[in-house]
Amino acid sequence: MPVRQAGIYINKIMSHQNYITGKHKYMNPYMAGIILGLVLLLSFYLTGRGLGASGAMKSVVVTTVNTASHENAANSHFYSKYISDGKNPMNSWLVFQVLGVLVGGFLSGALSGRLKLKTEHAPVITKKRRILMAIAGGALFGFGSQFGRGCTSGAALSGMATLSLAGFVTMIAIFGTAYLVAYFFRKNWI
Amino acid sequence: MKSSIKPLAIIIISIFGFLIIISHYADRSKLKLSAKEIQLIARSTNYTIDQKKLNEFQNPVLIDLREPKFFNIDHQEKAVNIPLSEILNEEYENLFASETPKLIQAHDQVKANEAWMLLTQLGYKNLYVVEL
Amino acid sequence: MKSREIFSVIILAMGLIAAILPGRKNDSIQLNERELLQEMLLETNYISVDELAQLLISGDPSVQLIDVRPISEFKDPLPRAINIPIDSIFSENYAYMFDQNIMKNIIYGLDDETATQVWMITKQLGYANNYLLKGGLQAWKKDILDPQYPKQTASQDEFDLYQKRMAARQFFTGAQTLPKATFTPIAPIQGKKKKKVQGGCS
Amino acid sequence: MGPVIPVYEISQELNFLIAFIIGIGFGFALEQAGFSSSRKLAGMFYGYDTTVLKVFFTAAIVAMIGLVFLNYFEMIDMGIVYVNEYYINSAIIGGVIMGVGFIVGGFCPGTSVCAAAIGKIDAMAYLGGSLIGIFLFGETYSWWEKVYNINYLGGIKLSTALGISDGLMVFLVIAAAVLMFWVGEWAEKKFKRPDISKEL
Repeated sequence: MPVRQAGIYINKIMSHQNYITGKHKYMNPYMAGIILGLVLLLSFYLTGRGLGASGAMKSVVVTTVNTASHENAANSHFYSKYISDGKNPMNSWLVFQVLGVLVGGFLSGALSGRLKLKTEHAPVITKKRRILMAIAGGALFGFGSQFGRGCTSGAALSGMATLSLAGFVTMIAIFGTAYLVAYFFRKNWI
Repeated sequence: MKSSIKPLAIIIISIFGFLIIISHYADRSKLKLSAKEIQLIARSTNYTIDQKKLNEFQNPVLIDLREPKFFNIDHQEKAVNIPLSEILNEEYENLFASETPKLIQAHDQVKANEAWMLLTQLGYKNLYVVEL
Repeated sequence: MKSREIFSVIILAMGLIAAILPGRKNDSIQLNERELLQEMLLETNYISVDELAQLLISGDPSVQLIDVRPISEFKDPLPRAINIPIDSIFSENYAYMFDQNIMKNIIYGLDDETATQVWMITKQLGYANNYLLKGGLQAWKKDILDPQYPKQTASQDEFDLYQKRMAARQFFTGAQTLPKATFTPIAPIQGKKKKKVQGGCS
Repeated sequence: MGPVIPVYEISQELNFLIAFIIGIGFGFALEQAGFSSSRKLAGMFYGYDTTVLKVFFTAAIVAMIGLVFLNYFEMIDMGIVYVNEYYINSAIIGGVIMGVGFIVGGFCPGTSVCAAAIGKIDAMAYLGGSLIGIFLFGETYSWWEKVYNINYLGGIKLSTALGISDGLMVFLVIAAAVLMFWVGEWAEKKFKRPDISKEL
């Protein structure tokens, strides 16, 4: 398979090469947290809003639905909010911000030698199972993020920074539930 | 990894510090009262006084806000000329901050009332507007 | 000490400072005192009764007259004026009327005092499109509805002005003889709040 | 006075450029922290790796303190800053669903974008999955519309709800976070999994 060969080739040139230190250790979490906090603060200072991610994915979905069937989208109470008066949902702040996340993540990965095509999973489960679980988890999270008006970055992190009640509630709901059900999914991870 | 993080952190912090310093000096407002507070004060005080009642004040300072050319043609006795465009100048700060009653007069009522609002928001007391 | 302990002490100290700092009231004042003074000196922020008469006769639809007298004193308003008493300018129902960029608000009261207060407040909050009618309703009644014939010694300009005022008087008093029931203040248009930030993941 | 863009009415294009640059910073910080690895993220729920807790709370605290100080020095108008709107039911239900999604999928949307950028195939699958999830929500929106919109409390702050000042609230959150950091480091020792930590 050519895709597979390309993947192996990319892995060969990119992996185990840190252009700075030669190691691929992660940053000290507190230091990374401070940087993330400063980025968040800068975002508040410049734009008056926090960071987000799921909003950009919603823009992608709305655009797709709108292209496939404009009538359907315009009639739906959910989609019509984002396409009223000829607005382009892709022309939103979060879409550009998420494009930046892609670039930033890639830069960081390249600098620390972590660019590698791989699937991460516990040794007891298969790759296929992991991918299926990822899709299922993504679908649940995507659904939940629309229900809760934001994901961990948009609602919990940015919300907590502005001390908003919604932010704290969402954060507790996400992490609390995850702790409660963690036991049933332990095979996936450990 | 540490070596690359330090410069990064320094860059981020200095950019942020720069922004903060810029905005800090750019528009620091000296207005002491919020919009709601000034609304309350303006509603509750009766600061407009009649020409005839000027004598009731002890040692008042009469402040004329007109431009000097009008002031020079004709002005009331003992009036001080502070053109409206110069009321924020430092040289008048002591005058406004003093306890003596200050009576404001201008070409029209609008300007006198506005000057009263502005000076009150800067925290000055004992200001009155003379009715023409 | 371990790095976590140092870090904990630092953030706790910062938090303590934050807790001790007196909270600043959010008054949203946008202009500082010098900018406010600039606005006060700008003649285009004011409108005379003669200019207002012109505007109303030309039927400019973007003009919104706002009467700031208390409700109890609200009678015989200017044509199409709506009443927003000064005591309720911050209430939910009215605040957005001042902070919008569609209509040209002309603020007036019986005399200059109240209208000036409202105008100054809207200016320092950074709202655009608010103008002040000089002289208020008193000047309107005196100059437009009951113009004085100029003295014989007056200049040509004053006679022209008188002509114009008489024409305006015809226009407005003629309109006022219509039955009172036809007078309905126009419904407030929901202005776009330009400064509200969208956020979260929406 | 900040926030700069809404106050000075900066053009759309520059706004998007700033969004892009902030996004780069966001992605860089996430990746450096190790949020691009699902097993590292999931580690938080089994105690062997509490990076998520540390990064998440440190970031929130830094931004919180920063906002309090900016507000104090009159550099930011907190009246303009967006405070998330609180719909009691939708926040809790959405949070619970997201919690399950988190432990099943091992990512959250932001981290999955970041992980996909460095070539994690599971993150790409997760991204596809979340698009499906959002599509499903959009298609079934009429079923949830009522629950989605009831019990609206507006953009309310926790400090307002408790009746204390913002500064004191920040201090309490920091105290709680310091306690959690301590628990986190303790858990990392107790539930040590050198085999996993070495792999990451």
